[in-house]
Amino acid sequence: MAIISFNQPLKNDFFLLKISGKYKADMGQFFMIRKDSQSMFLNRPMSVYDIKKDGIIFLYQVVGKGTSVLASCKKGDEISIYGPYGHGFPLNVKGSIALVGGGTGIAPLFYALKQLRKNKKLKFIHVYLGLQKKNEFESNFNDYTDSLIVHYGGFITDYIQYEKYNVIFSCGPLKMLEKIDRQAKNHGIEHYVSLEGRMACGIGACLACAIQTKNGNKHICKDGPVFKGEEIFYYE
Amino acid sequence: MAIISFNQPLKNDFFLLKISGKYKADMGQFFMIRKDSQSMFLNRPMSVYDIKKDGIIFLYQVVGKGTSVLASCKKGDEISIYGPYGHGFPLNVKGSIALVGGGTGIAPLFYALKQLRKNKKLKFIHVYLGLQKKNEFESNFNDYTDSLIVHYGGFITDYIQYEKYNVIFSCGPLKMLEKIDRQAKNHGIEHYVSLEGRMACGIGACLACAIQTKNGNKHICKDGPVFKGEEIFYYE
Amino acid sequence: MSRSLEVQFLNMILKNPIIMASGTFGFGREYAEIYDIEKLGGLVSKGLTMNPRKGNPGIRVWETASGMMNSIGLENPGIDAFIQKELPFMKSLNLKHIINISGSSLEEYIQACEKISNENVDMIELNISCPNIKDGGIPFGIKQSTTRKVVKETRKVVKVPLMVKLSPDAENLLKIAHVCEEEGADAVSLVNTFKSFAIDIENKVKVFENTYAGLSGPCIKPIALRMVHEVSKSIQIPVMGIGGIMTYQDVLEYLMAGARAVQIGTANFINPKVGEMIIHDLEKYISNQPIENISEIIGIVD
Amino acid sequence: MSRSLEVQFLNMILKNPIIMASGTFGFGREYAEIYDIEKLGGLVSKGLTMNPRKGNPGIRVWETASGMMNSIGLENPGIDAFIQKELPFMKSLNLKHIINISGSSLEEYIQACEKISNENVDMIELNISCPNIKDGGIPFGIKQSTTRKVVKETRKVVKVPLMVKLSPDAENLLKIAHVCEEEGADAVSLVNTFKSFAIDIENKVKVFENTYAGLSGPCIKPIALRMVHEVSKSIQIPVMGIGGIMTYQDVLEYLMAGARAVQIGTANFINPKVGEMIIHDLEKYISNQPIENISEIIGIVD
Ligand SMILES: Cc1cc2nc3c(=O)[nH]c(=O)nc-3n(C[C@H](O)[C@H](O)[C@H](O)COP(=O)(O)OP(=O)(O)OC[C@H]3O[C@@H](n4cnc5c(N)ncnc54)[C@H](O)[C@@H]3O)c2cc1C
Ligand SMILES: Cc1cc2nc3c(=O)[nH]c(=O)nc-3n(C[C@H](O)[C@H](O)[C@H](O)COP(=O)(O)OP(=O)(O)OC[C@H]3O[C@@H](n4cnc5c(N)ncnc54)[C@H](O)[C@@H]3O)c2cc1C
Ligand SMILES: Cc1cc2nc3c(=O)[nH]c(=O)nc-3n(C[C@H](O)[C@H](O)[C@H](O)COP(=O)(O)O)c2cc1C
Ligand SMILES: Cc1cc2nc3c(=O)[nH]c(=O)nc-3n(C[C@H](O)[C@H](O)[C@H](O)COP(=O)(O)O)c2cc1C
Ligand code: FES
Ligand code: FES
Repeated sequence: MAIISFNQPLKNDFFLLKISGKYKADMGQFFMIRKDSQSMFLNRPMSVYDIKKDGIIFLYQVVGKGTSVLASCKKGDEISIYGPYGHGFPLNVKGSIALVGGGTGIAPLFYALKQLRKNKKLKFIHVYLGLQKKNEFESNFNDYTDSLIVHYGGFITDYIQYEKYNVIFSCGPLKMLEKIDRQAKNHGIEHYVSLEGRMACGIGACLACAIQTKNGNKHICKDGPVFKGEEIFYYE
Repeated sequence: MAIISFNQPLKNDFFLLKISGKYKADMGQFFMIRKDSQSMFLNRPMSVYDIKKDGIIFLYQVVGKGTSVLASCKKGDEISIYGPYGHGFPLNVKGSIALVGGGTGIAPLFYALKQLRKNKKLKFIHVYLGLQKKNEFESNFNDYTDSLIVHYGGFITDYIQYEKYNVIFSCGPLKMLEKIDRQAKNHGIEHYVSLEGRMACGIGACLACAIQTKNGNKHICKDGPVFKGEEIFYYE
Repeated sequence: MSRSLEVQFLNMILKNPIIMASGTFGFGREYAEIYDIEKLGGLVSKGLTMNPRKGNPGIRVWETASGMMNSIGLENPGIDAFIQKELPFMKSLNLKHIINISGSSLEEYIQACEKISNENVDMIELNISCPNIKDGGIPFGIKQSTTRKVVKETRKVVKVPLMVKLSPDAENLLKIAHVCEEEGADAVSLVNTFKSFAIDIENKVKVFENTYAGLSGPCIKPIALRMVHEVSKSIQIPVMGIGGIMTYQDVLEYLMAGARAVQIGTANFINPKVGEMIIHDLEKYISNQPIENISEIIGIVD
Repeated sequence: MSRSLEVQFLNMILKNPIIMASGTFGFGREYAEIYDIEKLGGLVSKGLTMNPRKGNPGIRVWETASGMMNSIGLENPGIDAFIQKELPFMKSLNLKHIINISGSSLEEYIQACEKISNENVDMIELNISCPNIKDGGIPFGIKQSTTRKVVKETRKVVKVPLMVKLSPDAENLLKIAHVCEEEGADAVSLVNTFKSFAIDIENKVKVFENTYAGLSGPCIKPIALRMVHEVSKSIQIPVMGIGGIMTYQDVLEYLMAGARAVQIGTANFINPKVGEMIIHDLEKYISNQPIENISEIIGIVD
């Protein structure tokens, strides 16, 4: 059990949730969290948005029962948290990179951005965010990126200047990831995607989160959530 | 849904829980309360300990799962509360009266004491409390009673000066109530007992809290929780 | 607006598909003091037997994870006292009243049904989960043979619509439902409580004097919903869905699974105004849907 | 101290009665990274079939009130790959390993059992909840006839202890348990998941492509405990209790009801260290009890 330091409502049903304690995680990894409630039995997977000395921060949006329960949390409430789980984005990338996030898929990119800043081999890092509406957290990215493009409504994928990048990290709706992957292939870009899926255990034991890949059944929680784009989007 | 103003731990697993809002109740009535938690499905009956302008106060002891959940409540938490339910102690009593409480049975007596103070026909009100160990709430009774006798361990029933009273209100373990009732009968005292019982609905619909009385099956939540002693303790 | 929640169940027009389940709503009096129960589609009386019953001794309810067990033991005033003291109140309400009948022998069922049928009630719900004392205490509704007997014989004396309430402990629920249909039941309702067990580990004894008790509440919903889905796909007579309904979403699941109306039990204990809340939420739901009447979603999921 | 939790189950001495259930603990590798799983009494492998299986498409898990539904569809690497890649790890652990076997035809069961029995595993758990494709997809464990066939035939080829895992959906659970005993099963474990249903009301479609799915978790405990109590009072062979165990108190209920050991499933998903926690709590419990060994409470409640 850990204690919530804040659970700040943002626009459009987004929240920033901070849980106090010492945490370590690779970028793109996730934690399983749960608040005691009749309406929430299973833990919910949440990507690391940021890690501070005294706590970990998640960015989430209310989409159903479980996230509604999270939204009702207050400073001082107890919360269960397990992790970090999964395999995140590769640290050791080279050249220029774009991070592309859509909706709640934006969450892991902030922590990724901050981690990538430590990678001196990178020429520049651009961030593309697609959202339904303007929100408060976007500006946080400004402090760490060389260029921030935010688009509201429509498709963020239409704005990516693929020719500029050697590597793309993306996270968001499957449709978005697929679009990017097609372009990435055309441009010879190394593409890593972070996937979502319904989970129960979060560690590879229950096989709830199976996905068919080029290399057979994989489990998002254990083999991912980050995969090479080509492993997920392929033609049989 | 109501909001908790405080949930103050006292000694020996007792708590004082205040829920904000406007409440009205007769002495001896109870409310059904529940905190959202995987470990608490049914509401729990709790007698009114006190009512203030801005909220209602309960005195409870942790004895199991449900009361443990209550113990974890904090100021600002949401809680469900339904009531007031049941039939309480009679207001229109005369002469001298003793209130006898054992353990958590003490809870309804504080509110009863304060209500009885408005009854100008009463000569005096004595309070007897039986507890395992010393606690903080006992002294609250001093402000309203003509005499307060508190006994730790053993049987509070051994200390009651029956000859002094026309009426007794008692609440606590059944054994205690029965002992008092026997003496009350001997001394021609009008005896009212407040009973406890496992409940589900709290209003007389589920028939969970049935008790056999001289007048047939009764339901503690609806016909009680306060009964005439002679209705409960009788010889068939 | 509320008109769009109207459903037809046999010959009855219900204001909405929300009916309060037997044993959880008394005869309506207690809840009538808490809210306007005439908003409801209907209510089922607590289980009645020919003769008055005191119910079971000992602990009668026990909390479980998202549910509760009960062993009330059919405490009730008996048919005669009911007809005299409670039925007039139920009939005076502007909602459909269903009378739940139990018995521990075939004869008792027949007698009780005959008597109550003569009172021209809106519907009888036959609770076949009661143990048949002649049959070693096995509930009538477990086996096809005893089910057939009790439905056939009561049908002969019941002149009002007859709905049989199925036990989820039945050996073969689909066959039992078919038997009810064959023997002339007008409808079935399901499910009753699940046979279950609890131990008081402190004292190392069983909790209930009767050993086993009935489980209800949201914990059973996924199983009950499966049963309602299976049964309503395999018989022609209408089905009333019961089990663990707490919210309007639960109601929608039952309707989409094939129930023409639902009953709400345990939820009344958790929130005494749950009926009012659910009807309000259903009204809101339907006003945002591209349908005119809630009936349009009944059985929509194969 | 931990010695006092030792229980004997058939010929096996378990450090404690806590065993991790099939399909919820993989082959132990994942949890071994989280805590010292050799503290456990044992573990059951995920369900294995003769040939590798990809499992079911679509949504595989769904949350319910105090429980979950799953439709994993027996995704597994097949017996051969298991023997090569996973069994050595399981055998290397200082705890009892039980291999869970499934099949969609009698032949598949026999083949898989024979193969795995030759590996001299500690025990085989026969999962008879799998649909028998030759029998219209009705699970083997629903009817006595198919149960008898699969137990009889696998018994012939299994040289290690054979435990049959019963389905709570069985038509007559006590008779099924008797059949297992008669046909030479060394033990039974119960229960597997309950057949259940869920609807995605937003899209007005069933949640699971396979229509029905299996319910597990604390919601089922009262029913599962009743079944364990009934079965263990009516057969001579030992019973392993399964269903909704989350705490040491739940374990005590199962033991008092007659189970000689228990399996923990869904709880592992809620708290990955639940096994360690429960064993710790049991140690504390027994050190405060006037008994020397936990076995003394087994079946203590009539
Ligand atoms: C590895 C991983 C990391 C994630 N990180 C974040 C994050 O940082 N911020 C964030 O807001 N969300 C994140 N998600 C998604 C988040 O877990 C789901 O939104 C949440 O579980 C929904 O729970 P619910 O009960 O509110 O929704 P439900 O009522 O269960 O469902 C509402 C909607 O959410 C979808 N959904 C439900 N569960 C999942 C799931 N596990 N994955 C994807 N979609 C789901 C449903 O299909 C439905 O459309 C992540 C998911 C994964 C797998
Ligand atoms: C009308 C009424 C008024 C009450 N007022 C108060 C009060 O003001 N303060 C207070 O501390 N307690 C009061 N109680 C008792 C309180 O409701 C129980 O202690 C509580 O429900 C126990 O819940 P639990 O889950 O913690 O205990 P459980 O885990 O359910 O049980 C623990 C112990 O409490 C006993 N118990 C459980 N439920 C009840 C119950 N409904 N009534 C009596 N004993 C029970 C059990 O037999 C067991 O010994 C009152 C009870 C009634 C019926
Ligand atoms: C306390 C209690 C008493 C009940 N009494 C009866 C009864 O007398 N007759 C009957 O047919 N069903 C009875 N039931 C079963 C309910 O009507 C209903 O079928 C069951 O509780 C499942 O619905 P639920 O999960 O909404 O409670 C009773 C249930 C409870 C909880
Ligand atoms: C995700 C999941 C997968 C399961 N897979 C199997 C399996 O392969 N074989 C089997 O016999 N039981 C399987 N089960 C059933 C469990 O072993 C157990 O019997 C059931 O979940 C009840 O226990 P619980 O309530 O503690 O989870 C599975 C259960 C779950 C939740
Ligand atoms: S969530 Fe259990 S295997 Fe991925
Ligand atoms: S608690 Fe339901 S009748 Fe008393």
